Amino acid sequence: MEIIHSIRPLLAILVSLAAAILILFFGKHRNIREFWTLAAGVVKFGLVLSLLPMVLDGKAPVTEILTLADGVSLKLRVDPLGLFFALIASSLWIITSIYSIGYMRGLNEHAQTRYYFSFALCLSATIGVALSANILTFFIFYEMLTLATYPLVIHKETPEALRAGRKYLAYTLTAGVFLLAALVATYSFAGTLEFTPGGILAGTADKPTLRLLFVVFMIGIGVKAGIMPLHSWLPTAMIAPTPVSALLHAVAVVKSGVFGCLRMLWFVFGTGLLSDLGVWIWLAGFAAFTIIVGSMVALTQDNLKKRLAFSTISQLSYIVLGGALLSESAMIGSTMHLVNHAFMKITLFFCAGAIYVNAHKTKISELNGIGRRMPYTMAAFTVGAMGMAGLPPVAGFISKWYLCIGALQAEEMLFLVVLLASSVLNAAYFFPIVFRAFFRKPEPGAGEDGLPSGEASLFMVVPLCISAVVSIALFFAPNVPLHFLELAKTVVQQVLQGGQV
Amino acid sequence: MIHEQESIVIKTVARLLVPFIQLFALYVIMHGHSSPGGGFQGGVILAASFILLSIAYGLDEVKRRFSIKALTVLTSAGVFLYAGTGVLCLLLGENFLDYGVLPVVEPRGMGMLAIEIGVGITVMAAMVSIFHDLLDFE
Amino acid sequence: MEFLSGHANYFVYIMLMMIGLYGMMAKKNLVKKLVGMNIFQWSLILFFVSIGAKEGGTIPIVEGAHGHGAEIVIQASHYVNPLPHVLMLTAIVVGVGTTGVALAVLLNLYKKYKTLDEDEIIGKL
Amino acid sequence: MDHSQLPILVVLIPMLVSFVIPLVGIWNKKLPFYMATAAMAASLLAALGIMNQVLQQGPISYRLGGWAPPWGIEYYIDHLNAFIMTLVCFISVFICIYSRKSITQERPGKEVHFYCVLLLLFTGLIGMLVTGDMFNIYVFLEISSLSAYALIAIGDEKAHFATFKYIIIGTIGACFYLLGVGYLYMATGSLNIHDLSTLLQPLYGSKVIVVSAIFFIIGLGIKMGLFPLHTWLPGAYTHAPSAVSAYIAPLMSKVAAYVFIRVMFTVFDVSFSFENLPIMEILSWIAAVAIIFGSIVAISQSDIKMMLAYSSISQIGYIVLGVTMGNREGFIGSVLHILNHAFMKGCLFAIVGAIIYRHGTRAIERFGNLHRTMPLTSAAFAVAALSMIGLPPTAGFFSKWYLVLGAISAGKWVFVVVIMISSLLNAVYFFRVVEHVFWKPKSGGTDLPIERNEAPNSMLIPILVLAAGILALGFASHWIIEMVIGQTVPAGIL
Repeated sequence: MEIIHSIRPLLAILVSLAAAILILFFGKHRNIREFWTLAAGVVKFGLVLSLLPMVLDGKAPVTEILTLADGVSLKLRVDPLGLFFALIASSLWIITSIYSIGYMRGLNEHAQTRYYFSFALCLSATIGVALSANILTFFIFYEMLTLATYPLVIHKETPEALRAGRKYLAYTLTAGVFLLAALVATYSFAGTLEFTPGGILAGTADKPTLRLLFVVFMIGIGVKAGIMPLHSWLPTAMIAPTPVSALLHAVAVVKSGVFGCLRMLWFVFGTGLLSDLGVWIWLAGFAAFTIIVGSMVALTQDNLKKRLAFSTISQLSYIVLGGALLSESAMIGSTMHLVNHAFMKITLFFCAGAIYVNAHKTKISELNGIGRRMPYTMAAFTVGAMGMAGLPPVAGFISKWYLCIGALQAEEMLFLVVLLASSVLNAAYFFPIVFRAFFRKPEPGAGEDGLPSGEASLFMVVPLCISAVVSIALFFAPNVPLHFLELAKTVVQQVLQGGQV
Repeated sequence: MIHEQESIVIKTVARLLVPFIQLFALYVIMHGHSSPGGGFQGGVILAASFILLSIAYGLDEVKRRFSIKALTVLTSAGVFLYAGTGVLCLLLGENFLDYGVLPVVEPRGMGMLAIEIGVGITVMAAMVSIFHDLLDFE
Repeated sequence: MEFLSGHANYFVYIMLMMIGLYGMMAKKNLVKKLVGMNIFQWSLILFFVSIGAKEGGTIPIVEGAHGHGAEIVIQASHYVNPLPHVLMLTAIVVGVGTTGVALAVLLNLYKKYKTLDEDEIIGKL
Repeated sequence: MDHSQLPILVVLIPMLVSFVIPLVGIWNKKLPFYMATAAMAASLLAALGIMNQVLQQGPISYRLGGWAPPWGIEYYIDHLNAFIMTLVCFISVFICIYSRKSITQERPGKEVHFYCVLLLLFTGLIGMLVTGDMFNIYVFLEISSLSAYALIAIGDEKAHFATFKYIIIGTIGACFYLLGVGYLYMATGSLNIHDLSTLLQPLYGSKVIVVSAIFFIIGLGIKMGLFPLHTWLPGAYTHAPSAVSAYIAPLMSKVAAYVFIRVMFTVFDVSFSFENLPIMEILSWIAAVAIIFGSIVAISQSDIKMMLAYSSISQIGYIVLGVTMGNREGFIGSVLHILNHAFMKGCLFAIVGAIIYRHGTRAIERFGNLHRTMPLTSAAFAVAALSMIGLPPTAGFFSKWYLVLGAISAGKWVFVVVIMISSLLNAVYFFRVVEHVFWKPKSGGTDLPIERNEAPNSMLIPILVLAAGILALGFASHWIIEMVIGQTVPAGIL
């Protein structure tokens, strides 16, 4: 890979930091404040997009900011996997911003300035996570993300929200400490922290130590990725406003977790070392367990957002599973699922938020007949649900297809069964909602007043329709316009080549 | 706490002793640079004479003649005499307290003497004011 | 026995030190604690002075050396080592200062609580 | 004036000014503050000059009175003490500016004496840093301690008792130090640090040396508040006036830690400290216990000053742990932590002082709505708290990074775990405060008034400077290590 020095990766991070300050500054004027949010979103997306041609050419834009320790600097590097994630995050931020405006105004929420401020910080951190060139930089942005998300989680400031916030912090900070220990150990073993396709740890310590290190890494990263049994902060954090949940679950936090997981698996340990150590099977086992159990718990939830949360937990483990299976197709599927799941899940959350703003319903059992009043919203929800279940013509099918092929390639039939079973479970917990919404009459007792007279505001409906359409578009043309599939394939090639060396 | 006492014996003995004590104190201070003794010991002896006075004649009497303000000034002045000598050496281009450069006869001895006097004054004033403060407490 | 007499200064200073320590730890009256602290300090001073002492030694000043040692002071081995003594002068000053501050604090404590008993003061805190 | 006199000036200026202050104070009560600040600023300039000289030419030796060591007192300044001296001067200047309003409000009428004694304390600290003579260190140690006793005694209603406790325990500490000096003197006949380090080489087998090392450790352990000798520390930090806490907490224990490093690594050499004695091993376990103990006790406090005081105990543990690890990374971590912790604790105690100044409370429960009335102070608190927890990119993270690295290089995984647990415990008690400051749900009338009531500028600016320093030090840490701290690592530590 040819390295070129460019300041654009840094700019992409600074844009939303600058926006955060401007937002704080214009806190009293909501139109200006929200203008900055949107403007920063667009500029950031533009910047990330401008990196795409370089990466497709096989170049790697690098920004080295300053040295943090011997041989480790605060360094950004755009490689295909990082760009892949950055594209997802920055594109979804625009949509989420528009949606947030509708949601926050619709509910007349308090402390909106703090909300937009933290939101912008969050996105800076996410892009930082995506573009970091070494584990220390990654860790810095990762912790920044934790902190920036905390005000969002406790936005309501009720005792319950504070409790959720405390739980969130307890989990993520503990994980952070594990990650720190792991990364210091990596540094002292390998002498470098650079993400390298194929890993840096091979041959630096004896096998038991490396296995231990792997466990510590996975505990550190697994909390944000929601791998069971480290997931329990995630449903609790559902107390946050819906756009936050959408962001948390579809884009920033948990995706950073799984993204980090892939980074550690492929760029720190490397495929060769993983199969050498035999630890991949442990991770795959945990992931498979999470997929099944997460889906089953989702079945029992009546709160719509909680159900979505457990669905997230189970879907994220697809990505982890794909990452751990170490076969080419599984890895492609896993990478693709990053983007597919992001768009599908954000659609679902947007729908849940729209229903909440418009009808003040949070329970699934209250949704009878709502599809007749909010047809676009529920149509989008249906698209998302189909995607989750892996049905064509929604993007979820593609990633699941690759994952299944990958499981076959790896000759692990058990995981194939898990994937298929999970699809069935997904269908089982999503389709009843769709069915209720469209085919059941509203409860007679609730009266006609219980349901809204029409759709939520355009600020909300347009974003959710866009994300639903994108979810479908990603099925038909996964390469247009952002070259997601091509990027994913490049990533996997890199990693596998690196692993052989 | 301590007020004028009736005891004529104490008063007379104190009156007789104090000058001798003070003279001895001055001797100890002045000889500090060439024999055992020095500013600190001399200062303490000097202070003892004033303390004896306040025990015999009462604190108020001593305070009238030797006010707190004067003690404060003396405490600082002693230090300045000390540090001033040192700084003078600095200004004359040598290290701090390097008396060799002082423009007097037998500079080492004289420099040391200046310092001993400074120390003596400070110690005396500080001891007396500690004693005053402790006794002044109501 | 020779060991005992040869190291008498050590035993004295350690005993004093222990007495001081005992005073500081066991006494309930704060002034007694302070006295204990002083004994502790003085024991150290004694120790220092004793390590500089020399039987039959004289002061290390050439001109006008007093008394019996005047004719032999040129030889360094006849001096008492003056340095520990000089150091202790400073240590004594420090000790006086500490005692002064401590007494001032005690006066204030007494003014506030009308007692100097540790337990009573803790009870009133 | 040429630069060769800087080592004496850095001590002399504050000392002289501190004696002028009572004189000036007789006719003007306002001037002492400006004089004290000016004196500290002058010392800061001198310290920077020294630093510059040391960086360019290596260690400086200054002979007081022109007597050559080992007879005369020598001021010896190498990278380590130049660095810590600059730090002490820097923090002092800002805390001194900060103290004006605070002390006028808390102890009206005492300003003159306050600044006199504060400068003496400063003189003591700087003196300990510049001097290269063991006994001189003792003298300055006692100067600083005596001034600290006096300053703490003017605190709140419980301050006198806390001060008395501190006097007793502090004096024992100083005596033990002196005893250590005495034994070294007995064995070698020298008091000069560098002279000692050569004279001691053939004597390491002797029991006298071992005993003196133990005395040093006990004495300095008391002075820096190392568990289990810390009992004076919480009361002293808590009940002192807020300006005094903000001055003493970041600096005094750090300078004592410096003396500890000096004694263990310059006077004694590394091979003695680590091989002849099992002491370093024991000390590192003690430090580990201190870290955990301080954090756990801090969690249970409802008084924020008490909480910060216990957190100091655990942070001292970090410093000792790093030093006793016996490798380069750990040592760098310790020295870096001296720097970082001085900034963090100074900032935190200053913030608490500002809160007391405005709202008269230091109970954590009463901090609700603080972010509305004092937004900038709250933000500074958040930064300092994050740094205490050790989250990047604040300064605290980097010292932790080196400490963990040191523990791993030394192969002591237990200490890695200890540092990890401790940073979680830190998170527990700091986020409790942060929660109260920023998000406490309204509950009855105990919250602070909502209207904006920020600390006065003379207090706010030092707080913000220290908070900005915490962030800046984080980014500059590698640079600082390369420039200075890397040079301080004693020979023999790999």
